[in-house]
Amino acid sequence: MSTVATPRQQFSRDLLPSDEPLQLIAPSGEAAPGAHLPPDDVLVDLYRRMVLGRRFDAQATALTKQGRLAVYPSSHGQEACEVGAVAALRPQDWLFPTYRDSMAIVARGVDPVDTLGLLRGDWHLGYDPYVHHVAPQCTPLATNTLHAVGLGHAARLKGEDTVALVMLGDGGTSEGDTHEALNFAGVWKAPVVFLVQNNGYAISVPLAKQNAAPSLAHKGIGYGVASMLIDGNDPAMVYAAVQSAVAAARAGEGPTLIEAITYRIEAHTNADDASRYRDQDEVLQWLARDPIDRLERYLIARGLLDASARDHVAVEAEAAASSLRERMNADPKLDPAELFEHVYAEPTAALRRQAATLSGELAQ
Amino acid sequence: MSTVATPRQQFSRDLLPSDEPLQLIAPSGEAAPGAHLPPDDVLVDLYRRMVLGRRFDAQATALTKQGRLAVYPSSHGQEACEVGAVAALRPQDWLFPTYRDSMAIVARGVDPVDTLGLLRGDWHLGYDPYVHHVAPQCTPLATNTLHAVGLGHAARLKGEDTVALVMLGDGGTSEGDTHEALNFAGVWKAPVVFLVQNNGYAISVPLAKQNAAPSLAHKGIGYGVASMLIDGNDPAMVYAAVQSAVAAARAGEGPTLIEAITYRIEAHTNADDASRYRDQDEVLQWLARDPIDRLERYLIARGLLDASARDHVAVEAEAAASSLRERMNADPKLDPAELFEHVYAEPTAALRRQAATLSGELAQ
Amino acid sequence: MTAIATEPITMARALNQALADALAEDERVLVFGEDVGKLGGVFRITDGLAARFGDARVFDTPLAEAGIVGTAIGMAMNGLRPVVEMQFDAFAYPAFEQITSHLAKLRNRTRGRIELPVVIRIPYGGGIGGVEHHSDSSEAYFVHTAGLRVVTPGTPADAYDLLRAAIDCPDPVIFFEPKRRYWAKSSDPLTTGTPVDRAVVRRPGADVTLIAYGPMVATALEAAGEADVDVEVIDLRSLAPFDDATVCDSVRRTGRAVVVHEAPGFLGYGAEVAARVTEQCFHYLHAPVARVTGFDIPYPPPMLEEHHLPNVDRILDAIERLQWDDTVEFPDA
Amino acid sequence: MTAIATEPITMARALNQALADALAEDERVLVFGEDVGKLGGVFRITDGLAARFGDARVFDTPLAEAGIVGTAIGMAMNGLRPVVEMQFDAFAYPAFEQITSHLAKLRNRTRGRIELPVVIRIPYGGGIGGVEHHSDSSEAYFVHTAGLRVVTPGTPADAYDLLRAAIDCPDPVIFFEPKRRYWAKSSDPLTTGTPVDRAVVRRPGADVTLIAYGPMVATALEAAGEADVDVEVIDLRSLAPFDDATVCDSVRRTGRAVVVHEAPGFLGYGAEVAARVTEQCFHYLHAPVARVTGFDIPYPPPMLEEHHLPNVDRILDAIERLQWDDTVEFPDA
Ligand SMILES: Cc1ncc(C[n+]2csc(CCOP(=O)(O)OP(=O)(O)O)c2C)c(N)n1
Ligand SMILES: Cc1ncc(C[n+]2csc(CCOP(=O)(O)OP(=O)(O)O)c2C)c(N)n1
Ligand SMILES: [Mg+2]
Ligand SMILES: [Mg+2]
Repeated sequence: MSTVATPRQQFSRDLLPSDEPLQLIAPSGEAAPGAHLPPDDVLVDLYRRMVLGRRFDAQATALTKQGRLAVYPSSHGQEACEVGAVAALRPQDWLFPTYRDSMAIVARGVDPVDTLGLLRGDWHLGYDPYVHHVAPQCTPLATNTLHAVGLGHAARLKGEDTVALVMLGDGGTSEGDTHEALNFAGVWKAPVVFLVQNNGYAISVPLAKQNAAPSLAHKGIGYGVASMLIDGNDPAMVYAAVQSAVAAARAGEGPTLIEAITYRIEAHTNADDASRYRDQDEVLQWLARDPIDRLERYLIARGLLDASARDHVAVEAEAAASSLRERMNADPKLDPAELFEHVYAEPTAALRRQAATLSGELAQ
Repeated sequence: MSTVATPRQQFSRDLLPSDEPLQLIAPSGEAAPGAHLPPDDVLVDLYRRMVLGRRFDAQATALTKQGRLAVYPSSHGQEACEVGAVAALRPQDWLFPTYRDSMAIVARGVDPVDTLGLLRGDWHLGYDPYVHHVAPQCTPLATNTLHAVGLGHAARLKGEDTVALVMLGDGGTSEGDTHEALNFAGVWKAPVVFLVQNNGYAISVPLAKQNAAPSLAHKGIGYGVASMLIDGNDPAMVYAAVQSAVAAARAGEGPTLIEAITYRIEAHTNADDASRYRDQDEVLQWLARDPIDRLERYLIARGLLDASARDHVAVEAEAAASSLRERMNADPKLDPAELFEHVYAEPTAALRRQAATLSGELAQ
Repeated sequence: MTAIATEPITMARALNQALADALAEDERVLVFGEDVGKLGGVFRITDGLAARFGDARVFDTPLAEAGIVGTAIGMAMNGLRPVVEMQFDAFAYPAFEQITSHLAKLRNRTRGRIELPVVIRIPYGGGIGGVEHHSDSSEAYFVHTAGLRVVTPGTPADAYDLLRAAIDCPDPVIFFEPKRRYWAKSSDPLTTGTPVDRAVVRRPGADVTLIAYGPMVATALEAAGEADVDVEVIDLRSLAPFDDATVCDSVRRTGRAVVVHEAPGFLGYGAEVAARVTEQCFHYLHAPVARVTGFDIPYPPPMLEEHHLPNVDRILDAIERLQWDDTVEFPDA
Repeated sequence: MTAIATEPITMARALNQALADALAEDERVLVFGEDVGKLGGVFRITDGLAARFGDARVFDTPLAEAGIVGTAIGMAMNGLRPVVEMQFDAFAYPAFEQITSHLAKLRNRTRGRIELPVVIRIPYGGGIGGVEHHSDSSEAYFVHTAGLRVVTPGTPADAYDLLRAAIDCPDPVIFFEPKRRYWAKSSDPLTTGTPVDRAVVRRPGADVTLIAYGPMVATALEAAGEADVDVEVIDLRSLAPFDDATVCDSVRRTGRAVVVHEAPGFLGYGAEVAARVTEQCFHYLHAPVARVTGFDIPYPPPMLEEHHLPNVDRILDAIERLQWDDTVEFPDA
């Protein structure tokens, strides 16, 4: 179902992807002989951040049950993509995440509480995009692919060494904006990496009803965009693919489309009922291909991780989770007047009148 | 620059097109040995309709200079696509043309005067779409690709043997709707043929600024849509490609994307000044690859066309042109009241009041 | 055809019933969109329809709204009657060109030869704690476009009646569903027959005409109940066309009018209501038509939406400001 | 900076000058869209700019409007100031989602951290004998969206002033260009400095306030010249926000108002003008604010557009109907 990435494939700039998803570490935890793996310290770091990420995700789900979040789309099962991709970015690069990618935002270094601003609902966004170079989580599907292309192209015009990584889902590839973004990126040779997390579903709609292509990565050639099809549950492969795509973008070789095959373990969001459209067996099969277990097996076999190191990470994750829990249990302070402050650089006369009306009401 | 179509290529259902445009008759007029040409009578008929088409196009341009048309986008140079594609359709099939495809509409059998309704400007359309199964000429680029997919899919749901052929240009392929239409068609296996007339320009924008793919036909594989790249100045090849695509669609094999390489000899419209963005040399080179001359040489060499037959066609074309000229020189009768009649099945009360206001004004 | 509701049912259920009855009665009717098949839609409005009527008539599409509307147009050109769903208000925007340049205009373009009996269902409005893009009131974007009908029900029973009428209508209809009222219950029987373009007086009154639609109908009725003047409540149902007769008859009787909606006030639907009512009733009006609307801001985040949404108090304030003592006041614009 | 026009210049030339001066003064300014490079745009508004400023700053894009606006947003996020062209009014519709859900809302979404100084130029309106989709007046679709500024010039000199102001503005601006006036000439000097959100009295008058914008400013001035009452003509310039002070001061003086635009009347911009002027000037009005607009129909074909477009006669009729003798009349709604 997957094939070992030869060095040639791993660093491929071909317009057509491999027939099977590329892999560096098998689900068993064994690395393919001769595979070009990322350095050991990177792999250990990926493991740690995936564990932290999964714990964060579980905590966010719990907070939602407690009514602390308006909604939460879990990325449980997609840790290799969420963490592997972000780990391959440099500080000056930009991440364009979706509602699904809270874990990636945390992996990028944004405070978990700030990360959850949108889903908590005290404002539309809880962090400053310019601090960690993380665009707002995008809800209108695929629309941010164009923002990434524009930002990347602007960087080149300004002579800046910046690459934009935009995440989207299998369903998002059906939107016209995805096509326009790939086309603009191809024509402009923009420094952009498109990472499609193909998790099998768009809410309830399976890939077969979404697309009839051999793979989503096969779209790239229609735009002259280099494309790769990879195992999205292999953190080493995700890291390696994004890293080589970023390097190519920096070198002026243009954009790359990466399709990562993964799976959405939870329902679409806490509000969704996945039993209406998929069997639990399918979920169980994918649990057996868990990205964290895979890397853990590899690291242990290679003597890069032992019980105490593992416990140490687990403890760190618990600590982060309880800090998140505590801070999220404090009610955010709200200022209704802010509703009028950011619509324009300066509130218009009409907005000032409306703000006065509201504060008058609240004063009563 | 082009390669002879082997029978295998000519009837290919591959997702990837050939590297070079497929050809059955070379510009010299020679048919490739072993090429599967359409029957002689079809070729003779194609010749006749192309001559009629070109004369119609020249007349329309003349009428525009005389102020009889608001605007006219000429398809001079694209006769092989305009006529060859339509000739391969059956009565029950549908044609979805653009503003550029007046010649195709005439080839489909619509009265030339009715065909020019939109461009004359007495109404938005001069013919009944259901009589010849010709959709209105589409101006918002690529939007009609989705209509074609919907109409074709509906035919299948109703068990009707109908195929929809939609025409678009190289520029139109950049619009999101094109991508959504190819994707819906691929998933639904809709009986649709997408004919991209790549005439090198979108108004002033050359293909290189439009797309970075090896060819526009390479988009097909991203949707699981069979694709062909053909010489769009070879009427035999256009006819053969569309015919096999229609046959495949009827057989339930789904949609086909055909990119036909051709050239826009005139400016974008009479209002455009092509000297601002392209050299006349380029035009001259393409005039040397004229689709009518090509077929004429072939037919003469094969003894299928002689001087008298050629004159006969020329006379027929002249007659059609002068009839068109005469009928277009009569001012169309206009009824302003009609502005309110077709907005809804029944005019609303407000529209009836507005109609009364206008007729009151006109009565003064 | 008429179904009698034995027990109280929700608006969601009434809409589901309307779709089921339309599918059962007319084989040309199709239902498609994102997640409307097995899942039954994110609001379950299409629950059970795919199982009952099969994948050929009720199905999931690829994720592309222009694609959904564009293919619906093609299907209608070929004699079918598509009823498509846009998952949320803001997600209809990608289909804006198909709706504005084709769905609305193809009949006129073709002198009536191409008829497009397409219904686009759009769950709209706020009040459900949705994150950004899930609570827009987008009716104004469609109401201005000639060739479209725009309707929205205010009660469960009318949801059935109006959706049946929309599906039967030969013109394209944008059918706005007040998502915050999906779970509102009523035991009024489900009947058909009210014209698609007719407003209805939901509560007769003598002193002031309160004009509402969709999610605000219930709020308006509640306010009317609490007002110390006699309020007539009109449920517009049809935003385009506007039922001048029903509304202006009322305003000429009462001499005062308030229009309420969730959308921002600036060129919101209330602007047209205020303008045309004033044009037609100017000399009957004791005060300018008051508008009670959302603020001129992007829809707020969940925790702040309560401050944005028109409520009973704001409606009562507006009624009070209608110059009962004939002193001059200028409402905030 | 200020350029003095030595000889009469057209609005098209004034716009071209504004772009050239902005490009020359601020290297962050970019101009892109369909055919704006070598060709100089189908209306030649960008004529010569690519040659003068180079392909990196003035360039043709692939043919996709959502792509143009979406990438402009990304560029603005990265510190540039894109000025993009939509080739014709109806061809901005594919960009509707990018404009409505992102361009208008990103500042608010990010608490002001992301600023989008993007200008979208849209040639709009009719009167040039264009075939369908080339003559829409689409301002209402954008005016209702909080976060956008919508402006439109009525004179050549103001085209320069307003476009310079739009490019300097930190907020996204939809810049509507009255294409039928591209060739109108004036020798007024090209200056900057009028605030982007200010309406201007183009002709003072005592009896009635005639409110116009874009292509109708010239028509309004012509009508004012022929009227037998003293007409004050206001050129709105800024449609969003609306300059209440300038307009209401005038209406309180004159007691009568007419608003004119090409777009269909139903929830056209005139609805907001009539509604808010009435709200703020009710007791000064002798008659309801009259709307002179296009009919509620799709834009007509070239040979019939003259019947649709507001003209001097219709404006004069509307002025006459303003109940000078105080009998009741109901203008057609
Ligand atoms: C333009 C648009 N249409 C519809 C939606 C509603 N919606 C939210 S998520 C979703 C499914 C997305 O699936 P996919 O792209 O595969 O991403 P995933 O949720 O699987 O990560 C849909 C239809 C939306 N957010 N935006
Ligand atoms: C959505 C949309 N955007 C812009 C235009 C304006 N326009 C008309 S024709 C044209 C170029 C089209 O080029 P192409 O698709 O190659 O077709 P061709 O004219 O060469 O036949 C453009 C930009 C349009 N009609 N529709
Ligand atoms: Mg998915
Ligand atoms: Mg072309």
